[in-house]
Parts: sequence; C-alpha cells; structure tokens
Amino acid sequence: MAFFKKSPWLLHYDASSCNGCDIEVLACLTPIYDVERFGIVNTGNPKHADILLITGAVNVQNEEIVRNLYGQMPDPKVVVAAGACAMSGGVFQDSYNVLGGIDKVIPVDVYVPGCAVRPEAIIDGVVQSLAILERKAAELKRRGGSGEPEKPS
Amino acid sequence: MGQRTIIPFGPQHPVLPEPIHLDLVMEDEKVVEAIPSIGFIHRGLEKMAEKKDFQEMAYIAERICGICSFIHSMGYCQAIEALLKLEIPKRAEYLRVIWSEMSRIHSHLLWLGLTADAFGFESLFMHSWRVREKLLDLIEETSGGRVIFGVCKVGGVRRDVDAETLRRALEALAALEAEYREIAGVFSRDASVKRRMTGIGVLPKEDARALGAVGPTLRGSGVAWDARRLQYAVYGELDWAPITEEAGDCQARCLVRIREIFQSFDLIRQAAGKISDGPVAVKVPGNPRGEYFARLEQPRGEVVYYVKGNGTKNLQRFRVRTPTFANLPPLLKILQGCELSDVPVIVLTIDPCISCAER
Amino acid sequence: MKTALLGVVLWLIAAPLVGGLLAGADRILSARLQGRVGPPLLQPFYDALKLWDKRGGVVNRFQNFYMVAFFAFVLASGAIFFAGGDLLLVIFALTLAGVMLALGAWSTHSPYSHVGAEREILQMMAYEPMLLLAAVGMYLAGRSFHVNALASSGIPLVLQLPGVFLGFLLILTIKLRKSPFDLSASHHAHQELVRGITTEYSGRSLALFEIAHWYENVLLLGFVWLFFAFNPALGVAAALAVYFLEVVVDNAYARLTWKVTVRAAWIAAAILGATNLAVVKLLLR
Amino acid sequence: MMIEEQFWETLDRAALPARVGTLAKEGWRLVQICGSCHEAFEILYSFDKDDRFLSLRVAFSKDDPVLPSITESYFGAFSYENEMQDLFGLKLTGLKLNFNGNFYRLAKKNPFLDTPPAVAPAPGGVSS
Repeated sequence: MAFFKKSPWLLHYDASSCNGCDIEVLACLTPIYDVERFGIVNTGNPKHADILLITGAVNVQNEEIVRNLYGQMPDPKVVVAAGACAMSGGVFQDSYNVLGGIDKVIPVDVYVPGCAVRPEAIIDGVVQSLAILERKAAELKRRGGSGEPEKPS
Repeated sequence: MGQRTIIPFGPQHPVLPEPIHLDLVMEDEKVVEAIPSIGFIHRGLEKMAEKKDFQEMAYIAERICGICSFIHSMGYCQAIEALLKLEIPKRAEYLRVIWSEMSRIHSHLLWLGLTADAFGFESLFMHSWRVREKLLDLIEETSGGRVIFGVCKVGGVRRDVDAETLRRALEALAALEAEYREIAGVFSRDASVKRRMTGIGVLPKEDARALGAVGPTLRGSGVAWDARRLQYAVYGELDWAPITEEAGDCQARCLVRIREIFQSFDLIRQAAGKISDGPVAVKVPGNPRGEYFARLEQPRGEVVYYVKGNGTKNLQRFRVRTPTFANLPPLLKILQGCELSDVPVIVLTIDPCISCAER
Repeated sequence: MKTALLGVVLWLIAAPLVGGLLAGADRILSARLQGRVGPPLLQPFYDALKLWDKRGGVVNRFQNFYMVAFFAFVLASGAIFFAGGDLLLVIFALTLAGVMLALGAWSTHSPYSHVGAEREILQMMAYEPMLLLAAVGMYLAGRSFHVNALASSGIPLVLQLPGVFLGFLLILTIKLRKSPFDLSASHHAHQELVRGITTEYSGRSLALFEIAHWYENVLLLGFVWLFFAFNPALGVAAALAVYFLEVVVDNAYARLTWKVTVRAAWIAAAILGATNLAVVKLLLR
Repeated sequence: MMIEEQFWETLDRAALPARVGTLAKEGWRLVQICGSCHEAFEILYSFDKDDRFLSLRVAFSKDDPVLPSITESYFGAFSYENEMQDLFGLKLTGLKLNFNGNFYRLAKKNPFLDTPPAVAPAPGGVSS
C-alpha cells in the first residue's frame, strides 16, 4: 500500500539545538514552503507520528527522552537527523556535555546537512525518508505485522 | 479543594519547539506551582572559550541561539573589542545596527506567530511567518545567511552591503511594513486575542524589578529599561526611545513587541540614511587582556557578556547571561494561580529561548 | 419502512465518503485562508488508510473497547436520524458516544488524555442544553420529535426557530471541534494538551476516531438540513454553507478557555433558545 | 571600544548578604552573577541602577567552597546560584528553592572546576 508515502506525520524534537534548525523546521510548515502539500502534518505526539525529525546533538539529559520518543512511535517509523549537530554534534562536539550525533542513541535513516539546515534541505530529507518508510512498511507487512520491532542499535 | 495532580509540560511539547520541562502542580485546571527543570540543551558553551581561539569563538557565540544569532556574535565582539580598546569603522557599526534591528523584527515576528499558535489561531501564525519569510530573504541577500548570519567578527563585519542592495532592501522593507501593519492590527484589536491575553499573567512593576526581568517582559510592566540606551554601536546617533506598556499582562508584553517592530523598521531607515562610506573592518591587534561586561539589547531583553583574557588567544572566562535566564524567575511567579489553558500563552510571552538560557 | 432502510444504508455507506471529502475541503480552504496551497482533497482518506496499516500501540484493553463503542454509538445515532427516527433518541445516542470517548481517554494514564476527557465532559455540559432545546423547539414548531415527520411537514423550521438555529450554530462549533471552542482535541497539534483525548490512541483506533468524526459531522449537518427541510435542495446548500462558515470561523478566532465556552453556550441557549421557544409557544397556540 | 564605565567593589563573602541587602533596598536591579574558578573562586555580582553598572567581587579559596546565598534579597538569584552549585560544586547556604545540584544534569560533575589548558589543543579538537 502506498499510503505511507501520501500521509507522513511528523514529530519534531529539539535535542540540544541552537534553535536555528528548529525555526527552519517550523518555517517548512508556513506558506512559503507549505509541506502540507505532501500531506505532511506536524503532529507533536509520538504516538501519531511516522517520522521523527530531530535537530541538535544529544546530551546526557535528553538521551533518554530521544530514546523514549522513538520507543513510543508505532512501527513503521523513520528517523531524520536534520542539521550538523544532529549528524555529529557540529560545532559543539568538543564540549564536555555533548555526546555527539543522534545516531549515538537511536538508528538514523536520513542525514540532512547544514548549519543551520535550510528548509529546502529539510523537505528533501523528509521526502527521501518516505521511500525508506514505505520499504519498512512493506517489510512489516511481509512479517505479518507480528515480527519483533526493530531494536535500536 | 480539588485533588492535586502534576501535569508535565515538556520537554517534548508541541507548543514549544524547544525542550524545557515544567512540572505544573494542578488543582483541577488551576496551576498552583510551576517547578522547572532545565539542562536539556546545555552544551557547555562557555567552557568552549577556553579551547577555541577568541576570534573563532565569535561564530560559536552566534550559535548560542539561532534566533538571536546576530546579536550574540555582535555582543561577543563588542566585549572583545572593549578589551582590545579597538575602535571599529563607523560603516561597520551602522551595518551591525541594521542587521541587529533586522534580527529583532524577525525574532518578534516569529514570536507573534508562535503565540498565535499557542492560543489556537493558526491562520495568524501562518501570516506572521509569511511576512517573516520575506524579511529572511532580505537578511539572506545582505548577509548571506538565513538564521545564522555569520557576518560579525572581531574588528568589524565580514562583508559590506553595496548601495544598490541597500536601496532595494529599504524598498522591500517598506512593502513589508505595510503587510505587517495588518497583522499588528489583528493582534492589538481582535476580540478573541484580547480575551486570551488581557489580564492574564500579570507581572506588577515591583515584582518585575525585584525578580530581575529584562526586555519586553520588563518594559511590559512599565519600566523603561532598554540596553540600547547605553548607546553602543551607533544607537546614540539615532532617534528613538524605549517602548513601555503599563498593564504588565500578556497583552502588554505583546503590544511592546508589536510597537518595537515598527520602531525597528524606523531605526533601519534612519541608519541606512546616515551610513557613511569606508572600510567595514580593522585588523585585530594582539590578544585580549583584562575583563569587561558588555551589555546589549536582544529581542528578548538585555544580554550580558563577561570576558576575561590573560593575553593569550584563549579567553580565561567567557560568560553569557541571556535574557531568558533572567526571565525565568518572573515566569515562575506569573504561572502561579493561572489556568492550564493559559500556560502556553504565559510561557510564550516572556519569549523563552531555552537554548540561550542553557547555553 | 423502505425509506427508513434506505436512509440507514445510505448513512452507513455515503456518510463517511461525504464526511471525508468535507474534511479534505476543510483542510484546503483552511490552507488557502492561511496563504498556503494545502493538501490534496483526498488527504483525509490517505491519512485514515495509512493509520489502518500502522501498528497500534495499546495502553490498556479498555481503551480500544471504548473507541469501538464510541464509533458504534455515533453510527447508531446517525442511523436513527437518517431512518427518520426520534430526535431525542438521536441526541441520547450521540451523548452516549461522547461519554464513551471521554471514558476511553480517562482509561489511560496520560495526564493530557485526562484533562482532554474532563474538557470533553465540560463541552458536553456546554452544548447539551442547546441541543435539547433545538429538539424541543422542533417539537413545538413541527408537533413531532420524529425526523421524517418534521422533514415531510413542510414547515419552514428555520423561520420559526431563528434563535434556536443561531444557538445551534454556536454549539456546532464545539461539536465540529473548531476554534474558538476546540478545547478537548484540536485538529491542529500545537496546543497545551498535545492531542487531548486522542493523545494515547494510535493506528487503527485513531483511524476509527477520524472516521467517526466524519460520520458525526455529516449527522450534525443533517440537523442543519432539518431546519431547512421544507426545501431539501436549499437544505443541502444551507448545510454546506454552514460547514464552510465554521471553517472560516475556525481560522478567524483564537481558542478560548473552557469557562468562556460553557458560559457562551449556556447564554446562547438561555437567550436565543429559550426566548425563541417562548415566542413560538405563544404564537402557535 | 568601551561602551560604559563600570564600577567595582571587592568584599569579603561574609559581608556579602548585608551589602546586597542594602543594594536591594536602594532599588538596584540584579543584572547577573558570574562564577569563575582559576587559582581561587571568584564570584562577580552585577547590579544596575539609573544606568550605573556596579559589580561586587567576592574571592575565596578553592578549599572552602561555601558561599552565602543572596536569595533573601533577590529571589531571582536562585537560578544563578543553582547553576553555580552544578557547574562549580559550590555550596550555597540559605538558598531558597534549592535544586541540590540537579538544576542541570551534566555528563561530568562540576565541569568548570577544571583549570583551562595552558595551550589550546590542536584544531580538530580534543574532547575533555
């Protein structure tokens, strides 16, 4: 079924970003970029979301929250790491309190570069993640929807 | 007495794009107490100054926050320039003022949108951001960046804006101001907006002073303190006065910001009219030594940078006191006794920038 | 009897189609009002079909039972209405549906769901008096509680009950979950309760909620139609007009608090509804 | 270039609460509190009144990390003081609203107690 591609619901979480990427994520919803054209909705609720869009690096305090949000999302799901910090820790990677990119904690499917990441790049990243979402959905269906959920690596 | 429950507000919460956690102790729908826990975005940025070159640090300072980005780097540079006793070219000062007023407009428009969103007025959110997007185009055209400008450096600015670009930018700004006027009208006159903001979250003048509020939060309570009064950069040569409102409620804080946007349009026009030709940067002589507090006015309020150098290229101590950090105690005070449905609006009216507050 | 059966079958099959299309049109119109392009018209169907494929996390066993019960009562309520049955029964079934929804939200552990459930009940308290007044008004004007009797009576109900109609429009905003009264669960995510009553639902049970909401909308528009039933075509036009008016209102107002909601609905019921009824009662003696 | 003139006062930590109390009565606004720790603790309290910027400097030895709180006079100081508890391992006495070192949750305890490296690390960075 191709409905995942047509109705991706998104959950945005700011791990420890400087806000630059976050306001660009929000900008994607607004008239100039208008991602609702693709059926994308920013749900704000992990239980309703298909795509976890994370900005910012992980630190000790939000590590658990990132894991939690990911765990609460029902399968199939994908993770998009938006911005330099989410990819690797960015300019903050040397700091004592930053663990590194999102992939230190949960598996990431799409990396979107930029500091701050541009809205066009975010949209591109989300659209690319849809193909992965679709593949995961097909796989889930093949296993009869009863297989083991993916384990975070 | 109703039963007490605790409702967690954040860290992941749709109203705030940023993680802050408030434990709201509730009696039915009334908030008895709000207990914050922070640190979700603490990156230990101040400590990084000890490892980075002081000139490189200007770009890290800009990333304290992606909304007040330009003014952060400007404040850091002013603090270092004070230590170096460095006089920077007039043209650079004017450009810095133009860019910082542009970021004030962009930040306030962003705030207006988020606030509209918080009380469920989606179309107002969309229109505020539609106008803001046009301003971002101007910022990109003049500085090269959308949210992180990357133009401020110790000793001046990294790029000049030619006369033709500046002229076009001014034209575009005039059109923008006309569009903004409509949105401002809705915020100040719409009945349902008024109902959600008037008399909500009142911060009396004495409390605002005693708890150390800054920025529109302070000015909304009738205190005319605006760090631009220190006449840093070229604010002394421009004609303006701090904007205040007396009521101290959410509506007052909102009106302060609405009027400040008009003021910023005016300041940009004034600065563009007075700007003189010349270089935009000077060479940096040596390394900083000594200590200094530099104060600036950000969209969210007064920000303080403390720098201490010992003559090496690394600072000994770098400290930022951001406006949101100062506005947290007043926020806790005005949350007491409010309704749950007013929490998002009240939290937003201090214009919280958590990544600023935690650095 | 035959028409009654036809009504029920039509309700069961056509109502979700109409309701889904209306929801799609709502999203496009909202987007246009906000200066955006908006999603495709069929987007609500894509969403529901996707949710159907999604694996649902269940918090407890009762949660889904309540959701199914909510769905069933909405269906039953509409079936009575479109079979031409008793208005009071329709309202009763609809109320039970609301109670099921609130109970489902209450059965979870999420504080957002709990507050959502409380607000759902408050909303019911707010709109219930006006809903009943509407039924009583129709009885006074049309001498029957039965939908088919009212529809075939040829009495222009809207002309005799203008106050009741206006009051009904107000509570329609609550039932359609639109600003300024979208307290317990908004379509738009950014609010203090996350997703309110639906916070803990996912996958198929959430799809059920969406579909039930389409059914509910069609049923409510059926009420609007009834006011204009003396001219069925005009009734359909009026129902559509009302729906899009609600969309515009949704986009022109901020969300109000529950106190204001209850007050507004009760004042409307007391002034618009009761005055109107008194007048009808006196004039139609 | 200097933006404004700044005034300094150095005082002993025992005298701090009384001095801050006087400032509070005179209507000064607490601007910020900044801790630093190199050879010894040095805490700077800044106040503002009628555009006059005054900083108090309190210095004391690393071996005795105890400091009286000023939340009695300025409640808003609780956030700064809790921050100092977390970052510097200071103990604040008489602190109203004390998070007991849990205001921030950090990867490393009291990260600001480290003395900075004498030479900057090579570009590319060494994580601490």
